[in-house]
Amino acid sequence: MENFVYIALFAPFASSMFAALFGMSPRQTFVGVIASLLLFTSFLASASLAFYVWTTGNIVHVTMMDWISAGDLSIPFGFLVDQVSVTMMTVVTLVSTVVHIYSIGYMDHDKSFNRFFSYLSAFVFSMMILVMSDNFAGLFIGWEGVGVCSWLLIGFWYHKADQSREDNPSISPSWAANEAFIMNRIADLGMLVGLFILYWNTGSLQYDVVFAALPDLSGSVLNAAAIALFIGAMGKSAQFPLHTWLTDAMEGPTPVSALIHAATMVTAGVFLVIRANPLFSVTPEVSFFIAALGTFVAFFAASMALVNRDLKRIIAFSTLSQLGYMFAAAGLGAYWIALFHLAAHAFFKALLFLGAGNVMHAMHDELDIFKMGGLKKAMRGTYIYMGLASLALAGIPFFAGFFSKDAIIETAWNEGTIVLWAILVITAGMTAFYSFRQVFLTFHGKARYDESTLHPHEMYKFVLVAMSPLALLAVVAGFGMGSFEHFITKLLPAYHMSEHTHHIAWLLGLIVLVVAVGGIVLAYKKYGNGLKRDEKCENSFIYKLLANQYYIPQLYEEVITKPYAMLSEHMWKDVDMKIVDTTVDGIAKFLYKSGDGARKMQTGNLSNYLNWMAVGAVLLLVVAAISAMFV
Amino acid sequence: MIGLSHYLIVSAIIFSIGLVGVLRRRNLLMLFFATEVMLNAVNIAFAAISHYYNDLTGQMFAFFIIAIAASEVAVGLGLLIVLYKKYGSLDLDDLASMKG
Amino acid sequence: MLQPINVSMESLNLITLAPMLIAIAGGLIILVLDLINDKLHRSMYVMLTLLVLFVDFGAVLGLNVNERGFFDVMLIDGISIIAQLLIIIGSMIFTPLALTSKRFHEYSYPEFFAMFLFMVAGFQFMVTSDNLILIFVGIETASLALYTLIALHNRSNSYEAAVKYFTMGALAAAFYAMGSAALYALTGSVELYKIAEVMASRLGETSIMITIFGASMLLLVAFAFKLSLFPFHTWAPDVYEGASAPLAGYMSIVPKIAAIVVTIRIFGMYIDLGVEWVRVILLAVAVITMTFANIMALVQDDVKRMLAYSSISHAGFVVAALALSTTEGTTGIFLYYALFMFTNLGAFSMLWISRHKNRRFDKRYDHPYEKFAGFIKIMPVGAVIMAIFMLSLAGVPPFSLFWGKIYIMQAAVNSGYVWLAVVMGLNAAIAAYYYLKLIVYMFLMDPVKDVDTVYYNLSKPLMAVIGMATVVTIAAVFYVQPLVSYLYYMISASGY
Amino acid sequence: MYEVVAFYLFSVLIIGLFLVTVMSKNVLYAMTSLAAGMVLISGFFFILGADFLGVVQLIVYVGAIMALYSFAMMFFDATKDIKEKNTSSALVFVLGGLSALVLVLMFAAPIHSDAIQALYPMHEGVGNAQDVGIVLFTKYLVPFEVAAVMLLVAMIAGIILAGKKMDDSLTEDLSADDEILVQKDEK
Amino acid sequence: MDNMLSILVFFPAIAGLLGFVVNKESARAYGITVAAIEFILSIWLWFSFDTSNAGMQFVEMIPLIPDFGIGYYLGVDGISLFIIIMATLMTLIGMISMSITENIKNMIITLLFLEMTMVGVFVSLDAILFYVFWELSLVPMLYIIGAWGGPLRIYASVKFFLYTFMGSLIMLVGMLFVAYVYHNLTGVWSFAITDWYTLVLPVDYQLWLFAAFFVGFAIKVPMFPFHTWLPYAHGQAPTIGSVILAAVLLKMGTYGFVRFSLPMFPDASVLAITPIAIIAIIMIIYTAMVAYAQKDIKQVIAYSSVSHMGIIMLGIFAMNAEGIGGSVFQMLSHGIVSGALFMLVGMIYDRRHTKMMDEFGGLASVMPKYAVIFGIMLMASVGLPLTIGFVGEFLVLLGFYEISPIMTILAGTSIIIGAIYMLALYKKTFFGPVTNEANKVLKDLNATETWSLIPLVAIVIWLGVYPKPVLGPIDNSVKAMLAFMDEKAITVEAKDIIRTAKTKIIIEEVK
Repeated sequence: MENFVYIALFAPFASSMFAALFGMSPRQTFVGVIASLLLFTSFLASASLAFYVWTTGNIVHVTMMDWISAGDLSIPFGFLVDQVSVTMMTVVTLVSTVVHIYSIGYMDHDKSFNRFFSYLSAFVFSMMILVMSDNFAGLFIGWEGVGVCSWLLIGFWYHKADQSREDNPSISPSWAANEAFIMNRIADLGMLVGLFILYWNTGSLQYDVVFAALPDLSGSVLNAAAIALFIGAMGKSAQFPLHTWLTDAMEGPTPVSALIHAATMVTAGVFLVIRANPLFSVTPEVSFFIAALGTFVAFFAASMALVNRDLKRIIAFSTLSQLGYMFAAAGLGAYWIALFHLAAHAFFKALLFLGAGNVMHAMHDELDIFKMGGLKKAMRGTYIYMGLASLALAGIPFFAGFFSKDAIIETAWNEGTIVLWAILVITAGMTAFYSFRQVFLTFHGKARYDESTLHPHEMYKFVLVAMSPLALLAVVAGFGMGSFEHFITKLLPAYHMSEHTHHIAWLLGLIVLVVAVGGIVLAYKKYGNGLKRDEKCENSFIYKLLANQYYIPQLYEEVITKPYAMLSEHMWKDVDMKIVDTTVDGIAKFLYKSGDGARKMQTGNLSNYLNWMAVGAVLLLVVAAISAMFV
Repeated sequence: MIGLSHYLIVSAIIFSIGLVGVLRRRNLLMLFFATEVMLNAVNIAFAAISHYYNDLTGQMFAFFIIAIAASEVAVGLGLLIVLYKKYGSLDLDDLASMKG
Repeated sequence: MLQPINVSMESLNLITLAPMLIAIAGGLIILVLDLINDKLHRSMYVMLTLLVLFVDFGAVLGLNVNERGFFDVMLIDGISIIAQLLIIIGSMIFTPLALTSKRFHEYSYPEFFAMFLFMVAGFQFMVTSDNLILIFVGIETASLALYTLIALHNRSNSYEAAVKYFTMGALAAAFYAMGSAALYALTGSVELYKIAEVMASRLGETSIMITIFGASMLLLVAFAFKLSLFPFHTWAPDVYEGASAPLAGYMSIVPKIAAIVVTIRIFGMYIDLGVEWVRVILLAVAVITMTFANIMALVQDDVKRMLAYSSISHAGFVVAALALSTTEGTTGIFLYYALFMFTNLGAFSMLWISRHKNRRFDKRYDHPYEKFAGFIKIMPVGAVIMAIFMLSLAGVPPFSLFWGKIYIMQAAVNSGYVWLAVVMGLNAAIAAYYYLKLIVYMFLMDPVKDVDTVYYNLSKPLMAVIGMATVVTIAAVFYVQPLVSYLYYMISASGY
Repeated sequence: MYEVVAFYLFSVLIIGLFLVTVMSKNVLYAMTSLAAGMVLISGFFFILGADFLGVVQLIVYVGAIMALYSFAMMFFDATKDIKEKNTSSALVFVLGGLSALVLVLMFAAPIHSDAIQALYPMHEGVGNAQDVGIVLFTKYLVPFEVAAVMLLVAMIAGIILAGKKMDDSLTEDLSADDEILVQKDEK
Repeated sequence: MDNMLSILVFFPAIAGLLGFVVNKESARAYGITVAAIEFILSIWLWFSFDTSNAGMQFVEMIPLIPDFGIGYYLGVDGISLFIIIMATLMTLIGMISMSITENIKNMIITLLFLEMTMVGVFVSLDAILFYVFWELSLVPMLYIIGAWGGPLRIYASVKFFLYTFMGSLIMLVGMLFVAYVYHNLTGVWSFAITDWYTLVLPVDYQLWLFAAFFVGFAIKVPMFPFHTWLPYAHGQAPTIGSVILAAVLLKMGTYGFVRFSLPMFPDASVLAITPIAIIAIIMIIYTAMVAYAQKDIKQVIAYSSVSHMGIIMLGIFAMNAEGIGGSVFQMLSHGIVSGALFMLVGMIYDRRHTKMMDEFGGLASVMPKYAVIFGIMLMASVGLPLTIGFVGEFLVLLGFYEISPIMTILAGTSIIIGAIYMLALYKKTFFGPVTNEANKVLKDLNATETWSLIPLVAIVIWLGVYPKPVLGPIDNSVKAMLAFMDEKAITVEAKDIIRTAKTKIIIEEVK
């Protein structure tokens, strides 16, 4: 099985390197094909590992080599394939394979086609390290690796110029890339601190050693570690207040959004919480905070999605919102449910994004859903895919999202956190509304674009075919919930609804369903037949607030970015140049000036010299006389 | 009675007079006079000490001081002459081409 | 009635006089030769002088340590031998510098070389006696000759320099005489060993403290003048500027070695007697001197004047070592001068080879910094050598002066004067600026004009002298050990 | 008693004469008073029993040195009043006063000690010149000879410096090379 | 070969002397060959090095001034070994990539002498010898900056020289005092560092001496507020000067702390942890912010150097093997990375004769290879895992966390603000449309440039992925040093804070 581990891990790496070889040459289709094949290989290896773990219940643990060893610290490159990681591996490789194939079509006309595959595969490699590592440091490699790859991919179209925030809320791909990287880095610091706490208290960064040592640690240490790690998770998973980068990241090519900003990278935070569940389960306060923050973000993001006009941003906000759900579940202790929702969400969200990519492709990169409409006819396949994905997202029964989301909401009830439950329910309604608002505005009604110049057409066939596994999974994944629970709870703590909740589960489900369907109906009423703009509503404060993302990006710019730049400028010009350097030069100048002053003593006039001599002599004599009196 | 201190004090006063001369004279020749005054002051001291200690060393010293004074005058006058040829003046204030 | 005096030749120990007699005889021979034939070329006189000095050197080497001679007037102790050797070596380096490719006024006089030898004899007398009279006569012999040598360069600056030096020297002589009178009054003797004895018994008399202190200060004025300590240094820059470059270099070393020996004898005695106050004054003067001279050197526009101020600063450095009054400190002084001699004379020789008869680069100065701009492009080897001298002066290891510096600093640390070592260090850092300034001009700037005329005065003998100085400067690390042990042995043998 | 009178008389006279030397504007007055002061100093020497020294003082100072100065004075044509911008500032007198004060303090201290034994005592009944001669030609023979060399140096120095050869300077004389260079500059 | 180190030190110097004879046109080839041989020698040194032995190896000892205890005493251990290799490597690569044509012969000779001093500093085990090389290294650098630098070159070079010179003189006094104390206690003069190690000094002595050494080292590092010479030096220096300055010369300061301050003054070092950590944090944050405000690419990297040196300083005072080992590793990493970055800036400067960011933009489109290598170095500079930059930074922060979590968090902000200025630089220079006409015709890296950078890229990744061959020996020696410090410390606090590793270390007798 070890070989499969390495194949799963290094096939994407090989793919990346292979594509990189052609990174500077013009588009070569075979690069994409080979990359996709290698990814598929990785998927196959992951799947067989999954099968192996599933059937035998054994876990595979390999150590490749030492990485860092200094002092008592020893970090190997070790890889662990257990129930959790194998789930992630399978999901990641599956979605990425689809995205790779999709990209062959989508990036067809891009001159940096080869480079794109190199980045994309590198990303998958990082993600695989992240999920497979058997220690926190290895996780951190992947953690940073995905950060860099996302930087590369968001900034893929680096040559675009900066725009003002009014014209483009994300300013430019390169700006968005930097924002993403830096936001992530802020969180990474927290993560690092978490690592340090764990190391100095347990003497290792290996999961098994760390977790085994947890019971001996004091509450404050555990809390500190949990908080620090969660800060790390907040960055990757774009939790409030580090969320702004995720929507700006939509500047990247759409396959990137599908892969990174929906299915994989952003779930890393959730993965971390799940992975470190032994830690989080002994820190109930932190866990509750996670749940509360998750719930808040779920609602918060959904609210912004309600009014957004940008196709990709709506989906990004929904991602954010769903990540909130996952954190809510994980925070409430239902780790396996969180993981299940993570997997299910990966499928339908990737599908949604890829569908959005098709739309963009057809609309020549137009993203404003107010300028779309009526695409149903031209793009039937995409319409079906996106409809299915939206249904799954909205949590309509028997689609994947229904099972997982319902379970989360049920958990919230079960834990007695009624407020969280209520918010999650309302959010479910909002989710349904904005998903279908977007579907209706895009596909239904009349065309709002200039039909004389734009002739929307469907994506390549092979792309649609490639998307089909995702569509299939978006529909059926939910049915695997039971067996998944059985499989995963060998590792993760099982979570059982209490007797009481169990009794009213159908009622809870019904409430959610009603709210969700209500959302869809509302969306249909409003947008089913095309766009009806409501000036009054659009001018209302709430609408503007939501449309401007609660003015948070502006706030960050005003409170952090600009003052930082200003402070830096002052530090340089006023402190460094005017104080520090001037002091140094001042000392030199002082010496030089005193030399100039002293020079006046040397008048060249002998008489003065004689005076000096006499002064010196008399002074010495006087000093002698005075000191003689004190002897 | 006149003691050693009396002579020494006279010597000190004359020495100081010489010093004042050195300080205030701007004419080189006059300045040399002042240095002679100082050396003579020292001679008085030596002779007096020699007398009161009944020791000849002081007289020796005074004797050599006279010799030194004579040599200095020779060299000094030689210098004065070349200087005067060059500058046409013995004023110290004219003698300040090097400074700083 | 007086008894007839019987003096045995052995007790006179005439050998102690031999070195000076050789020098004086050499001077007389030159005078006689000039009388016989006045067409002889200066090169002959130069070589003759060298030979005399060589014999002189041999005579000094042959002396035994700690001997007295000639009614105890002569004193051959360790520092006297070392100082004589250094004086002779310094003179030997100086002499061939007369063999320039251009003719200069002073070398047209055979008397120049005679006077030079008399001067060397004067310095030798200064260091080989502890009798204040002989010291005085030695000082004056040497000084009067030196004034003349300066003036013989024969241009208005040299007269001015000579007159300034002479006048201030006369004043200093008066102070010396007065100081001696005071000591004589205190002890009834003018011989230092005797003075020390009597003084030790009189130190308890608090009422005469003022005289004891005052006497030391009067003498300090005289030697501070010779050593160019603040505020008695004012002559130094002008005299160095007015004198020819080799003589200026010579003046920064040999007279100072002679003066420092006497200073060690007098003030070392004071400090050893426990007059701590004198040490404090010496330290204060030394510190002020090195700092003050350094900051003045910073602003100089002329390399020679800069070197003059730097020499003053180095003198301060050395006097600080003197004030320690330990064997190591004293060893440090001589080690320092031994190393400083080659480097500094080398540096002045470099100025000498670049000396023009007219002031081509500046109206006022012979050696403005601009003259050396881009020297590396004109004369790479010369520039490198000059840079090595500068770095050595700045105390950059491994060049010679660094070893002298750390030896003295170590001596300061060993005597508990860590602050002094720090002050020395900081001063070295300030000093680095002006040495560096020349390096900057030579290496980092472009030549101003007439690139081919900088090394105007170069000749083979000068090249030999400079080459030797360079080698000695660079290879210091290899001979410091034997040098230090020799010096240390000689100095500790004579009880300093 | 006469010693006291002589001492005070000489002291006052010498101080007065030297003050004239130092303060007078006229070279002639200055020189004359200097010479007179020196003569009086030799008087001190005679009082103090240093007869030989007194004679030497008269011969060397008054005879030789003053004569030299007179010649020099004639050379410089300095009989007329010299215009000096004398710095008769307070500084000079403060310094002079202070030095006088301190020196007087120094010498007014009870320096004289009977414990001090003369190393070269004067002998009773022997003339001062004889005494001096013996010490000078035994103990101080070396300084004496060195003083001879010093006088030789001074003589040579005086001759060379005042000599004609100094009128033209080889140092400042532009040799042929220099002239070529000057021409090159002008181009 | 017992005299391996002497050969290593003096080979370049002798080659430099012989270089005077070499023809101008061939000087460059000569220089590269010599540097390559020197590099191979240093690699050979590594292979002959016994990695399991934590003590000094290849020891040579010839008394120079025995009366004074000054000797020619060389040796190398895990801490210095790799810095030497880095020095030879950077000299070689710097020479290969050098674009200077004016006075090339002088440059080559100067570089060879500089190489001697650099190697000399790191192999000296005698304090005076160390000092000799330390001071001597200033001279060639002065010439390099002053002769081939920018418009303010003279000011910059003189400032560099005087500043460091002043500091080191204070250090010299410290050295002399140690020797004095050693003499007092043992009756023997010695400047051998290994002898000094055995001195157990009272705490107040330690503090004073620590301060004296601190001045010398801190200016060289350079630590805030003694850092202002650095931006000038870098800003004005030619590329090769910046490369060597950043890669090697700055390391002399931090190396000094490891070689002298820690083992000689363990108690004072422990007492100094807080002040030094505060200064280090100021360096890290403050200079990173200043770097962000820069308009000149080279200045950004210059200030970033200061920031990174802050990390190194912090690690040295972590007093545990993780931190110190990490610091030493970070020295290498910073050497390679900043060296490469300076080379990269130099390459663009050669093309456009400007280093201002405003002049650029969109270079990634015009010069993709350049952009890729710059990007890799950038990522290494911000400490991305699997690049060389991460290992050191991670270990330093990890190590210092044991001393003070709060300070570690503050210092850890370097990973954020480091990213801020570096990414801002990258964005302004490489991203966006190509607006400036002059940039549209820029040529991408040529073969020489590429091949001089490739080895660095390879090292960046190799040591990022597999640092063990380097980190192992470093770790060994650091552990030995810590064990020794712990044994030597006299105060209880120091013994508490100095954390010895649990693993056993082997120290063979020094010959």
